[in-house]
Amino acid sequence: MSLLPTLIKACYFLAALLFILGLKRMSSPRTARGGIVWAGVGMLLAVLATFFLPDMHNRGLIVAAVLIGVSAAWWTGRRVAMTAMPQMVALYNGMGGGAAAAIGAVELIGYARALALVDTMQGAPLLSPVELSLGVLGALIGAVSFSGSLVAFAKLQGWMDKRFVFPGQRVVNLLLLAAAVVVGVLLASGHVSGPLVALFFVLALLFGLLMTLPIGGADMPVVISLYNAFTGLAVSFEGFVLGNEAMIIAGMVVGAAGTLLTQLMAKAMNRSIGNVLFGSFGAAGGEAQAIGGAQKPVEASDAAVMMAYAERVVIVPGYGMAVAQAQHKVWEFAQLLIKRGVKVKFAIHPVAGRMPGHMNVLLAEAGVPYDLIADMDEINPEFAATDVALVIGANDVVNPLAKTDPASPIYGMPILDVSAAKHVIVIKRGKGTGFAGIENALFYADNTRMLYGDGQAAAGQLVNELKSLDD
Amino acid sequence: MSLLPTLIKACYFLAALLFILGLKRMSSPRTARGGIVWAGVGMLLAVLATFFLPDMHNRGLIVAAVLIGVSAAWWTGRRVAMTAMPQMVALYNGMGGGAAAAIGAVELIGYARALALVDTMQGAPLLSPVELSLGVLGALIGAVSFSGSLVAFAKLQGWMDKRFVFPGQRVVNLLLLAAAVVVGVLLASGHVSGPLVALFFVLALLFGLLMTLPIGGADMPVVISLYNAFTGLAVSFEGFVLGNEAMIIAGMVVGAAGTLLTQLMAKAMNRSIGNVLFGSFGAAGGEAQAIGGAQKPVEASDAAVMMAYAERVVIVPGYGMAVAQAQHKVWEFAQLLIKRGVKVKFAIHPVAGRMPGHMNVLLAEAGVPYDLIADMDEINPEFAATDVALVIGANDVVNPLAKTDPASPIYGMPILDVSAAKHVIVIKRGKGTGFAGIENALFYADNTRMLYGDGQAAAGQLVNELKSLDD
Amino acid sequence: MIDGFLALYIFMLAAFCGYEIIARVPVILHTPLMSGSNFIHGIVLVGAMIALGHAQTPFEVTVGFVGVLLGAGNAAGGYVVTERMLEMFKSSKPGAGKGERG
Amino acid sequence: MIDGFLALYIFMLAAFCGYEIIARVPVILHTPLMSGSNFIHGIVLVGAMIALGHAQTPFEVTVGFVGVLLGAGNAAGGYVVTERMLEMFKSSKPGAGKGERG
Ligand SMILES: NC(=O)c1ccc[n+]([C@@H]2O[C@H](COP(=O)([O-])OP(=O)(O)OC[C@H]3O[C@@H](n4cnc5c(N)ncnc54)[C@H](OP(=O)(O)O)[C@@H]3O)[C@@H](O)[C@H]2O)c1
Ligand SMILES: NC(=O)c1ccc[n+]([C@@H]2O[C@H](COP(=O)([O-])OP(=O)(O)OC[C@H]3O[C@@H](n4cnc5c(N)ncnc54)[C@H](OP(=O)(O)O)[C@@H]3O)[C@@H](O)[C@H]2O)c1
Repeated sequence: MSLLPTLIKACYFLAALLFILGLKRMSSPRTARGGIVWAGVGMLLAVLATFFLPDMHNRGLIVAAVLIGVSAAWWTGRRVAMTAMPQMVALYNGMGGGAAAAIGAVELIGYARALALVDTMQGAPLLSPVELSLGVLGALIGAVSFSGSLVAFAKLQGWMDKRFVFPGQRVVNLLLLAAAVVVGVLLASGHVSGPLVALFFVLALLFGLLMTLPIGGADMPVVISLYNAFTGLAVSFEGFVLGNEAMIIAGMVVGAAGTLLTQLMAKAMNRSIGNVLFGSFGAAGGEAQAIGGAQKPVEASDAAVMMAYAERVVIVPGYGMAVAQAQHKVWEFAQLLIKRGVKVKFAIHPVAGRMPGHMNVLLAEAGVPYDLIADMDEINPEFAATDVALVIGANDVVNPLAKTDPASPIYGMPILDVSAAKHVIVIKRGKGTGFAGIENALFYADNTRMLYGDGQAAAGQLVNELKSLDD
Repeated sequence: MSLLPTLIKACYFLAALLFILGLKRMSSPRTARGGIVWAGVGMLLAVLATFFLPDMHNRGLIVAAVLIGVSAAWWTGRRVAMTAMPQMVALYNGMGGGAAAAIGAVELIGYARALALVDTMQGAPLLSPVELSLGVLGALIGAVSFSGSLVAFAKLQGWMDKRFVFPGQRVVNLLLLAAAVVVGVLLASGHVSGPLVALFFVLALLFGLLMTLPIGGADMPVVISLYNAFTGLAVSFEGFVLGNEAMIIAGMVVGAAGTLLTQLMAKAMNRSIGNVLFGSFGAAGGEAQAIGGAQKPVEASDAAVMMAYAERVVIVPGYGMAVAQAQHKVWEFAQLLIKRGVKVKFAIHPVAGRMPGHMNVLLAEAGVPYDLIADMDEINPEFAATDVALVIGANDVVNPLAKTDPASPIYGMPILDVSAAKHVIVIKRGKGTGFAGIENALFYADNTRMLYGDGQAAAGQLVNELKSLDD
Repeated sequence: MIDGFLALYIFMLAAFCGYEIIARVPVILHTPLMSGSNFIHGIVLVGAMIALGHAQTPFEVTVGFVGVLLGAGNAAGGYVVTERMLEMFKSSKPGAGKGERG
Repeated sequence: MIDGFLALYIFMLAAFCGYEIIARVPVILHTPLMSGSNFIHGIVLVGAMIALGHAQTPFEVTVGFVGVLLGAGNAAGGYVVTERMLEMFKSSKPGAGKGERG
């Protein structure tokens, strides 16, 4: 082996190593930042090495495309709001799937061209049967991930609000998939021609589109995570076709990681992945349990006093905090309490908000140190010793019906046990229901008081009341 | 690819997969038993497949050697006492290292023969430089693991009681290693000849021997775990030479796992691996802290009554329980207590006994269900609510000096907090010290009573006293 | 070209690595982790570069160009977004984690 | 023959797998785990069989024979001992773990 190819191979190896080490570091908040930097260095190495591969043409075009792609993504990525993260992830993921599909397309077109050339001449075709099959499979998965992710992006961005449903939809989708698979098998068995390749991609893209359209907007994070795993697999398979181990490994690692993440997410919502993809959530469900009593409102001033003189306060944020962008005000309020000697903790349910870890990212943005944040298993035993639980914009994740009402769509989902606290204060705008669209028995409990209002406004009132207490 | 080679390769792949899945299952007591069976199936597949490899000679000899080796090991493995497990592991591990070294030897001798044949003829030698180097490295590591493990076996078996020390030992060992490495580099650079190969193995074996001789018997588990990792690496490297992926993967997995286990063990003893290998434990150390007061003995009858009427009893076993083979009597006693309504738990320190998990294996042998067994982090906060802590044959792992006396050799080792219990009863034969050879302040504490006697005898007395209470 | 069985071994091992590593990540980091793993499959950029580098007809070049564009977007966007999120995670104990970071 | 870089990839991935899997094992299982991993490197038996199968001179055959003998001892002994130990671990809740075992 001469020097340059060895160096290039070493770069790829180092990249794969750095990816794995980086992912490992991402598993603790203390080392996570370093982890992404390590992985970034790996990516840089791999990309630089690729420029120096022998036999590369179109170098100018490559540089141009890289520069355009990187700067556009960098620019949007830097300025997008934290709340828009889910759709950005969907967008970038779709791009990755599209790139994998493009690689597959180039390989297939090249194969068709080579086939036409050799024609009657004997001689092995460019790709082995295994390579051809994996290439086709990767292209299929990549294309589905591409169009599916773009739909997810559009939905989360608010460009496509409604669920798109029509009778017989599932049958149509199934037929589309079957057609794509049949064409794929034809291609993989060596019958590669321009029109067939085109048909293949049209079918795959259409399937991704139609499969994602009927899924409700709030289920999108699960779907995005699934497509993330898809793209990983597609990249891995195309890496095999190109003989590039770094791609094989990185792609497969993401494929496995994404699959696991998707499962964890679905499990935390107490649903199956199949139910997310094909079920119509909340549409069915038996008679809801009737809830007696009335909601008891409270003034911001009284609520502030209750917490100012409490010993322990636990703050439970939910999707409403994200909508109201209230995290900064909430942290300001918490800091005032802490200054008064109150022990404050934040309690986060695994599926609070609209993507896993959603609340953690928002609180981190506001500057809440992560050691003040407790997860469900940690905090649930502590509610009994808590004076005030302040629920802000959360609903389903604190709904006791999940424990008591087998007919409810969230039955069986573990919840934050706020009702065990001495007092509960709930901030929300009115009598709106949460994601699952059901009533919440907590709001009618004896020890619960409702503080109606927009999350940010209410938190601001609490801050002001607390400040006036100090004057 | 024709059918047979593909089938053989598939068997190897399946074996590697089953090894990894098996190891994964071994990480929980509920699935562990299944895990070893899975790994066993993998091994069977791999061995059977190897018989059908093309170009294999000496098949009769192979079958004979396999049958002899398997039946001898099976026979000894089935009848050896549970207490002898550490040395058996050492023995089998040494055999693996020896086998890896033998593979290396055959390859090297074959290489020398081929070299003599080609001589002036050009033509590539049998092995590439990378293969040759890794083959030599594997042989070195394997040979060291072989002789080292045999010494460890002999020590634990009691055949070699004394530490073998002489002045300048470290220098001699270092010179031996250096010589082995130099010869190894010569071999790896292609200067392979019969005498040099012989010299290489003599040096390597001698180094393993001399390096292990000065290490104290009780440090052996750490050393065995280290040699276990060594053998894994040796197997992995020889697997590369033979082009066998199952060996590469299985060996490397064990290499990494063994390294981690060794570190965990050393950490639990609050020592470094270097200190275990080269330090003379307990030899140094400053002035020991003087302990005031006297040990207060107790009668078995009084001790039995105390525990019979207690609400919570925690039993802390140590090396003495293993020596006395008292686990059966102890469990009998615990069962009698449980029948009387006493809440009984067993508390296990990570390095109680002479190998990690030693006590767990013994208690499991006696039939103690693993959910009655708590580890250190779990049980330490509970001692304050414990009426009686019954220490049986443990010493260092309950020595409060580890917390208070910076001069003590075990300073900094986390301990079981038994002195927080209302009463402490300690069963031991007399005033003997533990592994670290130091006094124990616990035995002089106000709430401690000493029940002198052999562990098994004392536990038997307690059982009898308890039974007579019921009559 | 990589031998099929070798690829199978690499697939298997990589899948185990990914699974085991992610299985330990606390929920608090799931969002950045999703975008972090999203970044890592941005390595597809390398593949797209190779594809474009070997493209011959204008059509192949066009498809390859789009592939590189998309791949670059995946890699760069994934990185920026992940880094921005992780940057925000802080401990209240100043200096905590210095040891583990070293 | 396996290409050096491919081997490097497999070494690295296998090492990560081993490390990650073991990092989760509770102390209670450390002794059986030590002997279990001891069993797994018993795969050296396969290598010794190949070496003996290709040995040509009587000396090589002898060394190969010893290798197979030792390797077989490692594999069989490691298995028996580990299985005996693990067999003893029982829960007080009858039927516990049935689910996970299935
Ligand atoms: N995290 C994930 O990965 C994920 C993914 C998909 C789905 N989900 C689902 O999403 C749900 C999350 O539960 P959650 O408790 O966080 O949220 P939720 O159940 O959706 O409830 C949000 C609550 O916030 C209130 N709200 C809305 N805007 C507000 C504002 N501007 N100010 C104050 N309050 C406002 C709403 O009541 P008003 O209208 O009365 O104000 C609503 O009751 C779960 O059912 C989960 O399964 C989660
Ligand atoms: N677990 C591991 O992996 C490992 C490995 C290497 C070293 N070590 C070290 O080993 C030590 C383990 O601590 P440990 O508390 O379990 O044991 P220990 O400190 O070695 O103490 C054992 C005690 O048992 C008593 N004893 C001996 N034979 C007895 C018998 N037949 N009946 C009743 N008592 C008997 C002895 O006192 P009498 O003579 O008065 O009876 C002695 O005090 C630690 O220092 C640890 O670092 C552990």
